[in-house]
Amino acid sequence: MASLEQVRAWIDRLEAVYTENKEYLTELDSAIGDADHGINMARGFIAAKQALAENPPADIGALLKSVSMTLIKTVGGASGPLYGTFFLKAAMTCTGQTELDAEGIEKLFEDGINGVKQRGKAVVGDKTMIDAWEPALTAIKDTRQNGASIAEILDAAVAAAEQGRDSTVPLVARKGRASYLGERSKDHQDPGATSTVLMLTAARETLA
Amino acid sequence: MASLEQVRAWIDRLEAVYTENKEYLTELDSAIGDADHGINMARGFIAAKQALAENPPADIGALLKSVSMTLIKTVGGASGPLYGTFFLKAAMTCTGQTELDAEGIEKLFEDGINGVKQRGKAVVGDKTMIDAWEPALTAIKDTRQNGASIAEILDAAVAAAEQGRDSTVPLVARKGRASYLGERSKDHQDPGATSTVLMLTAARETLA
Amino acid sequence: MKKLINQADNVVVDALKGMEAAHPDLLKVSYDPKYIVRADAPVKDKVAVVSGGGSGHEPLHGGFVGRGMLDAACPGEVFTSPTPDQMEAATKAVSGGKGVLHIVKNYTGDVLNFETAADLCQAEGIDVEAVVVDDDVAVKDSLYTAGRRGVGTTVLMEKIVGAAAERGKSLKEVADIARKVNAQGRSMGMALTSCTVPSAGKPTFELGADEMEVGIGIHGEPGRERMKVKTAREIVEMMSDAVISDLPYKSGDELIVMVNGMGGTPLIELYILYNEFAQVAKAKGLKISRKLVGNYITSLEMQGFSLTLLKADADMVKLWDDPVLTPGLRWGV
Amino acid sequence: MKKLINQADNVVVDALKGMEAAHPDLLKVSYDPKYIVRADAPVKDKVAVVSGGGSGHEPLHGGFVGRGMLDAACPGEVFTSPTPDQMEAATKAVSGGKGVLHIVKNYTGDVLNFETAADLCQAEGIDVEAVVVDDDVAVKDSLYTAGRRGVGTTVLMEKIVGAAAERGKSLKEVADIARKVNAQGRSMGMALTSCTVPSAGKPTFELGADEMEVGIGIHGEPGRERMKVKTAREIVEMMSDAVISDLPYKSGDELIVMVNGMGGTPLIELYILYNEFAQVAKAKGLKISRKLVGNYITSLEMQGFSLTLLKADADMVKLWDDPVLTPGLRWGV
Ligand SMILES: Nc1ncnc2c1ncn2[C@@H]1O[C@H](COP(=O)(O)OP(=O)(O)O)[C@@H](O)[C@H]1O
Ligand SMILES: Nc1ncnc2c1ncn2[C@@H]1O[C@H](COP(=O)(O)OP(=O)(O)O)[C@@H](O)[C@H]1O
Ligand SMILES: [Mg+2]
Ligand SMILES: [Mg+2]
Ligand SMILES: [Mg+2]
Ligand SMILES: [Mg+2]
Repeated sequence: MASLEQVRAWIDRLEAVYTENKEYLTELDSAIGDADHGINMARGFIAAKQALAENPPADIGALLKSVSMTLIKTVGGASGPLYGTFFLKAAMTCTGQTELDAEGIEKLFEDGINGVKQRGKAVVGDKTMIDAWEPALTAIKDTRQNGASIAEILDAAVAAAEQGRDSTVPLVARKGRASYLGERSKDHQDPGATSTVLMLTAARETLA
Repeated sequence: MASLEQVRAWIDRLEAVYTENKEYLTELDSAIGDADHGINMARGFIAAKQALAENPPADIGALLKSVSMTLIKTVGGASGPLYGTFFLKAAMTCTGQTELDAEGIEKLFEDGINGVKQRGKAVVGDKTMIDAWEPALTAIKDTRQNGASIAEILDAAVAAAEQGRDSTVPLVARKGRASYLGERSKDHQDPGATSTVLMLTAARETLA
Repeated sequence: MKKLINQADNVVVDALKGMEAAHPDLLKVSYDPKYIVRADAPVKDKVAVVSGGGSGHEPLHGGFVGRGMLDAACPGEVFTSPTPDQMEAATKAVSGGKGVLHIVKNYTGDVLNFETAADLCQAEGIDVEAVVVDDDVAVKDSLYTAGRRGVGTTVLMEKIVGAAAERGKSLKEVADIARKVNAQGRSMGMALTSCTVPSAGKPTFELGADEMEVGIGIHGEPGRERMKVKTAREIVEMMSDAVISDLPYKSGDELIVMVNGMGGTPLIELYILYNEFAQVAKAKGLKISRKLVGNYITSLEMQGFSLTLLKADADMVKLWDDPVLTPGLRWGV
Repeated sequence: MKKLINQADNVVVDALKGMEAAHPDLLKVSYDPKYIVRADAPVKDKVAVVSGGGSGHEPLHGGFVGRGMLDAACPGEVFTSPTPDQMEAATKAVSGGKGVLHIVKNYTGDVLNFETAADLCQAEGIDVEAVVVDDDVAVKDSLYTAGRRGVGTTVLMEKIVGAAAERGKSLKEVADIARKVNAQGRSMGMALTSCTVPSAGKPTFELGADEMEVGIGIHGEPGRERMKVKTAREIVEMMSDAVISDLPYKSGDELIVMVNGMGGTPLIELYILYNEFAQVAKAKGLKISRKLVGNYITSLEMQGFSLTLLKADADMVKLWDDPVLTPGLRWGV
């Protein structure tokens, strides 16, 4: 079971992870975007962590909702509404809950990821964070059906997302700012897919 | 005696000299001015030579007047009016003449140089072209009084001007653009004093 | 990185304070959330026009707030779309009861954030329409991608649409004019040097001492092609060809033209470029009715320029000539 | 050297052609000799105001030709004073029978060339008065040197004096106002980077990656001091101190203020700087009546800015507010 404290630890961990990877993600975004993805993510999760510290929510739904609202208000850019939607949809499946079992974890990611897909209208192969989210979702559902533990589920999600992230390198972008580059977007790793892997890795480290 | 043709050769020679020294003079002006002295002088004498070719004047006065007018119209900056005045005043002493003896040469430079002094109001030690002109004038008058030839007179003028030019190096500028630098104008050779030496050297090579 | 700033993370707020201090007669600034509204907002019974986007493009958008142009602008962080709470608050602050138009440059972030804001406003009973600007011919247009970027036409649209709103037109009419401006406007940009995002601390891209990037975006996004520097004439001819052939603009068309500096380009160069474009236009039979030559939609300190053409009928030119009173554009008052 | 030009030797002519093409309603251009006059010149029974100087400072001076400001401007080569034949021809072209005022920035070349031009004009019966601007506090003032450079106050003078002439004042009155503006105006500039004179092909000076030059001239002349880069706040405080203590400006004084970009400085930075100055002014009890924030007297693509203060009485402010219709400054029309 993942407790409210663990979910809170996930967000706190993300603040550290994105602060550490701020330059790296920005570097990736310089090549095919506008050099702000790391700055955006770090700003957003610093604020999200702080908001939780100031008003500690009593259940996981409220916590994820707080994260969502903070991200929407502070990140901006494309990633703000997309990650904001992830946490908003995830929050809605967890309303009132203080712990999540494997099924709860599955639902959280399923609704969150579907929210991102609907919001951004990207599909696998467009060279976006969806290239990491979609295989992660498949892995989560497959392992959960086979009765896996939260740790096993998230291990599988991270592995699948990493593959998906790596698969973005040779692609020509069709969504987001990198799509303006056409052929020149090839041979670069998508910053959003990279930040998604970091999000899942942190989940693995805190929720299981 | 210096003939009309020799005076014309002087101007033609100056066109070559300033074109050759365009970068050198501009370099000197970069250090304590605005990086245009060589460009200004070359532009002026290319135009002066061309004007003489298009309308060959019949006497030395007319020739020097043409040079003066062309310099005033094409050089700009501080050096345009100053060298323009030199040739204007020099022209007035040579009106209608087709050759100049030693006394004529003395008058040419005396009136020309006095014109520059009145126009620019600089004195020796201000770190300007006057630091070359003034000792040259003294040398011209001294040698002429002792009955020297044109060649001897101009040899003395060049030698005195060179000393004067070198004397500008340690000075703090008090006139012209270099004066804005105050103490920072020290340890640089004045571009205008340098172009004055070149003018006298060309005179020595053509008028004697 | 050398910049005339205090702290990289404070540039937007510090600049907003400067705008507030400099133009109290024209505009008011809110800091939490961040937005700028015209001094007399809300104007009753007038469609309000709101825009916004990342900072670093000044005078766009904040410099175009004022009578006859924008009612409000929402500044994001440098090169980062603003957030829905800013847009929602700005929309409410200027809503005069006749509806609000959102002018959105076509970047995924801007579009998504403005969408959320529109939803929030509509939920509170404010009639909001959004028009997306996508005029950059450097980017291939396609249904399967994010489409074209919104660049220079935004400036012309804000002026023309602001005038239409000032004349009392309805939200539908104002939005229709905006869509027409977008349909008839095309742009392309180029750069000699990169910009440096303050928080990133180093240039977004590197160009060789003899290279230029053609088709650059206003956020330093790479362009169509990197090539050796050419003369102003060659560059203008190349860029004019791309822009003119896209709509295409045809002999006899009347144009509003903008030769826009990217922030670090001296005005003497912009006039040299305008001269070259005027000659191209003449050769092609294009008539330049109105023009702007200067810095209007910039990319921090980038050296370079963009060319924007707008095919303008008599009505558009009339709206163009209407009075405007903003920090960045002013005439007729 | 990367520039958006055709040939280094043609930048002035090419830019003049661009101005002529862009502003046929406001001005006319002569190429031999080179000068720009307002479209309706000569204006009968009005004192004509003529200025000029090296090119590379755009919009100064050509961009300030038009109703309510300059009658004519004479552009020299880049950073090189124009020549007397230009000034003479321009003066004749705008002389409306009530005398002509020459506004001269205090550089030996400008002063000498304008002197010759004035002599030539006076010989032909045109009443000419010259006013020299020498407002740069970075340079020590002394009877024994060339004195102070003329910089930012020139812009404010051209506006105010142009309005006075437009109001029909006599040559003596107009010249007196010009001298008063000069007496009450002070400026200082700084640079983060050098400019590059097109014909020279390389930067006039080199600054380290963490250095700035304080007290820079508008031709890239070295300044008072080279030092490590500081924050906008520290720089503005340092420069304000130098400028304010010079006149000195005192608590209660009303000011017209210009925060001027050197050509390569983005507007977002100029607003950050203006914010800092507004705070300094408040602390010192100085009242800012009017202000300009933007690029008005530049130094090609140099990054940096200058600060100009003018102590302005009510009459000056009235002249400031009078209509002006030029490419570079426009209001009231
Ligand atoms: N339509 C979309 N759907 C999903 N992800 C997207 C979409 N558009 C962009 N992204 C993701 O957003 C990332 C960029 O985020 P960020 O740099 O923060 O925003 P911006 O592009 O506005 O500067 C991209 O790397 C990509 O993964
Ligand atoms: N008042 C003056 N009297 C004599 N010579 C002067 C005076 N002012 C400047 N000069 C000379 O002019 C030279 C600079 O000429 P130039 O660079 O062509 O003009 P500018 O300084 O206007 O750019 C200086 O090196 C100096 O010798
Ligand atoms: Mg980005
Ligand atoms: Mg010089
Ligand atoms: Mg961004
Ligand atoms: Mg000069």
